[in-house]
Amino acid sequence: MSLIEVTDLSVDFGSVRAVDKVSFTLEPGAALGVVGESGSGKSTVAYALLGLHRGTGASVAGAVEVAGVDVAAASDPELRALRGGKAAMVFQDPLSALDPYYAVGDQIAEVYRVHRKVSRRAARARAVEVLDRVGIADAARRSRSRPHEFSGGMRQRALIAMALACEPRVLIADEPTTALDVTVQAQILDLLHELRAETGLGLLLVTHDVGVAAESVDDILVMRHGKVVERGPVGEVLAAPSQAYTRELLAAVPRIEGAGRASVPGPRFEAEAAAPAGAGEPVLEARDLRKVYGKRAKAFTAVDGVSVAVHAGETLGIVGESGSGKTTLGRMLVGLLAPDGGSVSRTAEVQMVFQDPGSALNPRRSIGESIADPLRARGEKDEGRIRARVDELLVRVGLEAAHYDRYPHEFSGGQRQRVCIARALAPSPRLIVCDEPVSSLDVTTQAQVLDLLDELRRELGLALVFIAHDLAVVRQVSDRVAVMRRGRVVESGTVAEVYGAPQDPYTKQLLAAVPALDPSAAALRRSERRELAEVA
Amino acid sequence: MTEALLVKEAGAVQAAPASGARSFWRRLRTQRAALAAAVVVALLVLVALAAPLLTALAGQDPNAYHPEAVDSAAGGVPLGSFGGIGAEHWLGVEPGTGRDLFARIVYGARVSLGVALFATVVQLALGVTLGLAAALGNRWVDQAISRFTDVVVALPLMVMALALLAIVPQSVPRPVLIAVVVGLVGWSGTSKVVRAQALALKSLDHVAAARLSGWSTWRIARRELLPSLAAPVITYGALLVPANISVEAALSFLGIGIKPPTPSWGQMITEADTWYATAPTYLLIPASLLFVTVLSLTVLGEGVRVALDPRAESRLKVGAAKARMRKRSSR
Amino acid sequence: MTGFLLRRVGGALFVLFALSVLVYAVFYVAPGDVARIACGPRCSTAQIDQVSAQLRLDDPVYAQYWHFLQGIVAGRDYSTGTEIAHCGAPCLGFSYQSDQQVTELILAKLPVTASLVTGAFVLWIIIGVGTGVLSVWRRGRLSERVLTWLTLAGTATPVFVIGLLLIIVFCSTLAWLPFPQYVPLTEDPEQWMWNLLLPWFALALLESAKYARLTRSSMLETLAEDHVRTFRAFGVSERAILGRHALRGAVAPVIALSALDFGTMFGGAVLTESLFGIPGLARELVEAVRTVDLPVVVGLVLVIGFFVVLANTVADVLYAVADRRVVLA
Amino acid sequence: MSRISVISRRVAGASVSLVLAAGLAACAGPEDSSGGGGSGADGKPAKGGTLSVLNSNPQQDFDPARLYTSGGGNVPSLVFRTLTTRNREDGAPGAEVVPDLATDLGKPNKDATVWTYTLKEGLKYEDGAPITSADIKYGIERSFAAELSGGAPYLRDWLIGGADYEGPYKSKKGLDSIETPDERTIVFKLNKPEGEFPYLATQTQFAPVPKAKDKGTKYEEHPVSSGPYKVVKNENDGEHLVLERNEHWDPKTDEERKAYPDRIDVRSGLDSAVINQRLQASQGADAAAVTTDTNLGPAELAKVSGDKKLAERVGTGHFGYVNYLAFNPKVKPFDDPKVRQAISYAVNRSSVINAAGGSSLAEPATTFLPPQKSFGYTKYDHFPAGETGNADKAKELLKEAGHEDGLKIKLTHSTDKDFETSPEIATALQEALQKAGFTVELDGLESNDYSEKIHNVKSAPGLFLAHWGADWPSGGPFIAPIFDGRQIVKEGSGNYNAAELNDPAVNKEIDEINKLTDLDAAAARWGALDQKIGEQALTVPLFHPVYKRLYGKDIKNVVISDWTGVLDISQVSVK
Repeated sequence: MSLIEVTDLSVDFGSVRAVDKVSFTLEPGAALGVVGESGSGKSTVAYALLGLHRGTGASVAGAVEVAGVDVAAASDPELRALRGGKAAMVFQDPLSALDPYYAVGDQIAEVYRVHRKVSRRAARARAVEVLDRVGIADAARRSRSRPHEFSGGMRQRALIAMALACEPRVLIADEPTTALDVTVQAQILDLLHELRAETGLGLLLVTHDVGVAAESVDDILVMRHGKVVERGPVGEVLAAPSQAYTRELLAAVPRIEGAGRASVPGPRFEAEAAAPAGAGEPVLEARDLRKVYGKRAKAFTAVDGVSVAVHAGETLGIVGESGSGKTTLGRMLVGLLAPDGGSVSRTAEVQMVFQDPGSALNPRRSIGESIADPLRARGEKDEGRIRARVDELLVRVGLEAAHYDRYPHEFSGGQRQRVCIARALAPSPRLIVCDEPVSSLDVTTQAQVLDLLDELRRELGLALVFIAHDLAVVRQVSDRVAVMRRGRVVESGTVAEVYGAPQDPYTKQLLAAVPALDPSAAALRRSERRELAEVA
Repeated sequence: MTEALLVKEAGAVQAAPASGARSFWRRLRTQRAALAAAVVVALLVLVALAAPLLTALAGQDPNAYHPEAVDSAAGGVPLGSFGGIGAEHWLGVEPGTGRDLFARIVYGARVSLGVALFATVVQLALGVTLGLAAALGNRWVDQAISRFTDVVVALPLMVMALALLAIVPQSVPRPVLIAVVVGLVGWSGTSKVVRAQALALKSLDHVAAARLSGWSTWRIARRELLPSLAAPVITYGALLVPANISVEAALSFLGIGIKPPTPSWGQMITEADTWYATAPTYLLIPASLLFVTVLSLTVLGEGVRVALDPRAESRLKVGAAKARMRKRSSR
Repeated sequence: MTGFLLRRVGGALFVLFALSVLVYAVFYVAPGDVARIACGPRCSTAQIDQVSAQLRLDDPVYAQYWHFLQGIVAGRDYSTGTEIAHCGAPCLGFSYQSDQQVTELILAKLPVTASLVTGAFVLWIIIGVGTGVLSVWRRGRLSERVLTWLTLAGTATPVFVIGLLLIIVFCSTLAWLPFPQYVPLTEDPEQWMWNLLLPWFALALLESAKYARLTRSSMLETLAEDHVRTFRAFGVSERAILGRHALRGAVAPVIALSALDFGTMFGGAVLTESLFGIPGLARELVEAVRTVDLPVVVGLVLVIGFFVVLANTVADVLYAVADRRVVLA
Repeated sequence: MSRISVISRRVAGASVSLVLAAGLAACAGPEDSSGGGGSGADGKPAKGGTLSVLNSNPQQDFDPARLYTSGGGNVPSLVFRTLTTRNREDGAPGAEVVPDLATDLGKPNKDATVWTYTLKEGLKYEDGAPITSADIKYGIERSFAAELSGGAPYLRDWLIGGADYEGPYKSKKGLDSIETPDERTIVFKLNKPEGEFPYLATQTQFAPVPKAKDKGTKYEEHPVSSGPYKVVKNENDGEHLVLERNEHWDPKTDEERKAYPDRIDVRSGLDSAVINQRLQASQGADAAAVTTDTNLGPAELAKVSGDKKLAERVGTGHFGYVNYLAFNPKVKPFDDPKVRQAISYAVNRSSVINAAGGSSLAEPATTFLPPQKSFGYTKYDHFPAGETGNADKAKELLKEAGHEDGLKIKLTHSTDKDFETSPEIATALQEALQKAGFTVELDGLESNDYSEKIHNVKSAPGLFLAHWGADWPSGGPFIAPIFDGRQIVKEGSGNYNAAELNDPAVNKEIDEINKLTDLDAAAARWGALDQKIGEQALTVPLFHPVYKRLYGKDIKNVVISDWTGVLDISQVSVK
């Protein structure tokens, strides 16, 4: 009997059909990846497996059987026995997925006691045991900590520990690594891999990241708009996708190895050849920048002695994990933050594109007005000229002039980011600092925005500072790269130097942590990581 | 922490989506209780505005004595049943003086509502100004304002009211003075809400973008912050109005509010308190009106809050995977 | 934490200092012939002058204030006529009206107000949090709507109306309870309770509405959070989720707000104290302001201010204790 | 005075203008409806039990030097015996002065400037020590100390050297005008004839204070008793007083105080509404409760009048008191007698009385003196306004005064709801005056502001609401402060002669009456003087208040004199 058997599952939220006739099975000990962009219905499917839509107003149709329980027909107690007992779920954001008010060990014990009639003490012991199992050092002591005292990776381990506590037969992981840094992500994926090997647990992995799926599952299910697009063994689907959408999706994924995206042809490299990095006149030079937050004992040095120079027409990539100080650096470069030490000299207008297009546009003003802002602030009074310039910019970033009077919420994330780019272009800057400009976008959208930025760079001779956590994205757009860690630049150089022959151990670690699209390459990486960890 | 609580009261911290006036009305309309409350409030305001007209219609004057309508020997208890309610005196008469209760109630509505509204305006104006200044000014401005707020919060309303009433010349109309007193004492909540909200908004990227555009701080406050502050401020204000009505009534009860012969509901209740046994309508009518008014305004305030708070709609929708689109925050 | 407390103490001292200066300044400009009121209605001019000199009213206002500050730091000696008595630091001076030491007067009134506030506090937490939890537990049902309207009605009724109704019903009509008259706890605990029962309820009914709303909204907010989904997904029952997780989310705000209200109530229960004739701080303050009894007013304002400031600090600390994620700054 | 709600009472407590506000005696007079005797079941008063006293005014100063009482007060009189005291009888006889510690009412010299008293034998303090004349002298002397201010002004004004004496704490010498030739004799030397000295000797300043026990301002915590009860508890500055029998008090030396209860429990500072509710309910300990300062308000009266059982427990009293409109002729147009007369004609006393609580709580007044024999009441109505005002006559006078087109005037009142100077009364007057062609602007002032303004010759308004009460039931203290030109106070806000009348004829007549030691003869002359002054229309008497007070079910032997208007707790029995 299959562990999970889903037949013609449909889920409707009001008039919106989130999942449309999805069927699949998961055999004991197997791993299935459900991959899709946002809005594809992949998480909704995962929720349906545990009957979590019950009582929320969503209507669920079709048959779902998990570990022998008919989820639709099960009574509330039966359902509760299934949840956590036979099938456990791990959620995306490990910070919010745990109750902030209770010790981690207590929370695991609480769940354990729901399913096993044991004493409080025994449940606590079990909690320590599973915490230890998922690799939390000094588990007995740490089990008394509250979630906020854990790092992101540890929280996710704790959540996995909670899932393991009752020895379920299947683990449903909903974007388990999305909120984590790439190195931590690798660790968690490795952990899942180990656990599976060890316990024969069935795994259903829901993710937007094809790379993550490639590393962890046997079979893959690609979803789009609530429907299954393609399914099959992971190697086959990734190597030879049969559907157009799958091909598109795969093509859009930036790659860490090789020559970058196939869709971007040569011109860029030609330009590079014509104007080697550092050849243009410098538009921005920062020396020994420092920024300290807080005071005395609580002082935290976000940026610690960073020097960068950006030349006309080039793209400088700045890559680093969360807390590396890359955003603080970016804000100092454009002048939004005053450095505590060092200096920034700008020879021309510098603008910025922000990470979250949702908050980067004033929701109460039309996008045209937002784009016109820099023009007006610079004293332009002629409404006709302003209008003409904004229209021109809108068209340039791939929108329509008629969009002038629309409000941000009428646009998709990618479109909003285009508006932000148009606003940054308005005062004709020579340099644009892009702070994670695509990290909140789906891969396909991400690719389009990256293309736009690249076009603009070439066309207008712009210099870009491209700040991102995603090594692949940075590699794809940059001429030179600086790797940041704990406020310092640990390594910098041309893309070829840094990615091809990393010198710093941290850079190596980062590169090894990037999931590979090819399952066999993934296995290789995994062993690489193990070696690196042993060396460290 | 107190700020956090107040902000919670006031509603959204996140910049609400551009829910224009239209969607506000749409959301307000869906709440039946709030709608009913709005009708009641509108009626009361109408009555207050039309006070001279209504009393003329009733053929009464709020200050005219009717010794013939009361039993002087029995302490001035109104003659006739139900406190003298009848064709002549629609709601009966005031014990002792025999003044027409309908006329006094109607004029009292003017004072009670007027004072509360004006006080709210004072509170919001002060609160928004000081809250914005604290959020946008440097550390010293912020410190100075928050210390000042602490002092005002710690100063008992009574002392402030009594002192101001004693100092300000009699030529200033009493209701205006009371409104200013209530306003001067009650702005700290608004200012804390505004400060917290403005600080939250200030860290949003569109404000940073506006700064990069080259706008001045003042212009940024006006264009980027104020519109987003409108929702919490309106929400908070809507809840302040009923509170202010109660405060005015309380001041009158303590004998330092509106002074007779000007009628106000609080003062009428105060004077009626001993008459509950012999002239119950004298107590019941203003007390229930006060109750209904405060209740309606509170319900309306709640309705406004819900209509302005985008979270109110999306709350409790488990499995709204869309909400978790933000992938990594890089700070 | 130490730094936080030091800063708070500094802030508190500043607030109290500012309050005393403010009160002095206000009373300096306010009308009211202090010496005449203190002396009595038919005093002669000469007598009033004597009283005025004795109360140091002839000194310039800053000198009076300086004297007041000295008293706080070093205490004061004073004459009862027959002997020299000492008013130990912190000496807040003497009532113009009754010659009582302000510190003594405050110490006499404090247990009264404390009795009122503490009892009401216990009641409003029980009623408020209980109602809040109940309305979440029964959400979507008729009983929730009834509870919502009841709490709204509670908010909408001025305390003097509630109080009056309680007196009419329980003392007059039903005669179940005595007309409230303060009996010290130390004298007769039972009578203390019976006499304070109505004032407690009057205050508590009003306040509990706020707590019901806060509890309810905090719980609903928590219920909408991700970790509740986690526990649902792990088979934890709805009751345990409400009782353990959702309620826990309401603890921090409820504790913080109650600390705040508890402190504020020391000077804020004017109406209740007046209505029920409870000789507490606030009522004394009203009286003192009327008789222009500056030392008493300043003393009471300082004590009440102290409680407010204390309450703010305690609220912050408790909030941080209840919610460890919060960093005190 | 009678108040309804908490605050309005408090307001009055603070009002300086209320002559007698501070003490207990300030209120009420008698004519007990049930005609004296107990209203209890068997009527026979007996010893024992606890009497509860529920009062609204604070009892902060329980020091005989600081109390401002009429006739020694009610509660204070249980502890402090004085040279003379009031006659504890119902009605008019109760307005007489009788000996207390002294053997008689005092022996005056020929022109009534020297008064000699002899103490009874066997008088003792609560500790058994004998009461001496030196203690009485000391008691009076200490009332001159600034620390112990608060008493009535007469001693200061009458005793030779009184005006400059600063009390025993500052000047060790003592007051020479009081002599104590032996332990039982005390002699007072006055700077002018004062035939009413025996009345003055009823005030608590005439209570003995043993010098050794004097603790200055702290004496009030435990004053040494000379009366039938001693203080065993004084909590929170007079909020709760407990009195118990003073075993050393000898009833044989005291014909006035009956002292039936064993224990008296006095609560002060209660809410007046609550006091009345408790007395109505009369449950438990409240069955043996009385109030000495809280009248029934109009609303409570309305309730009581509808309930026979309750009505039986109401004591009605009259206290010498008048509420009036005061003119300040220095302010135009009130310099014109015709204008003042026009206003006198125009007032509508019936609506004023309604605003003051109705006809059961106020009686119309056309004379300044209260309608009681001891004041020398002489009926007159110089400007008859009838019940509701004579607008025609007023208009006529206005026309004569040259204001045929009407006249704009300002009426000053306090903003407190006190049934005395409150806006309701002002509005009633405004309405009536408007019918007579006046345009009246109401000027409401905060109580402190109000009393400061109206009692200061520099700021006194032209027309304002005022009231006056008796320090003892005689014309002297009633008329002289208001109309004696030598009592005008030019500095500060202590002037009560608002009209600033300084008429040599009036002054002379006052002096003449003061020489009389025959109090009945003096009373007649006061009445005549009142009638005479009334012709000048310097005041418009409005009403004399009537006091109605509830007492508990178990209260027997209710005695309400015309002196205090309050049931006398020294006569009450609870068994």
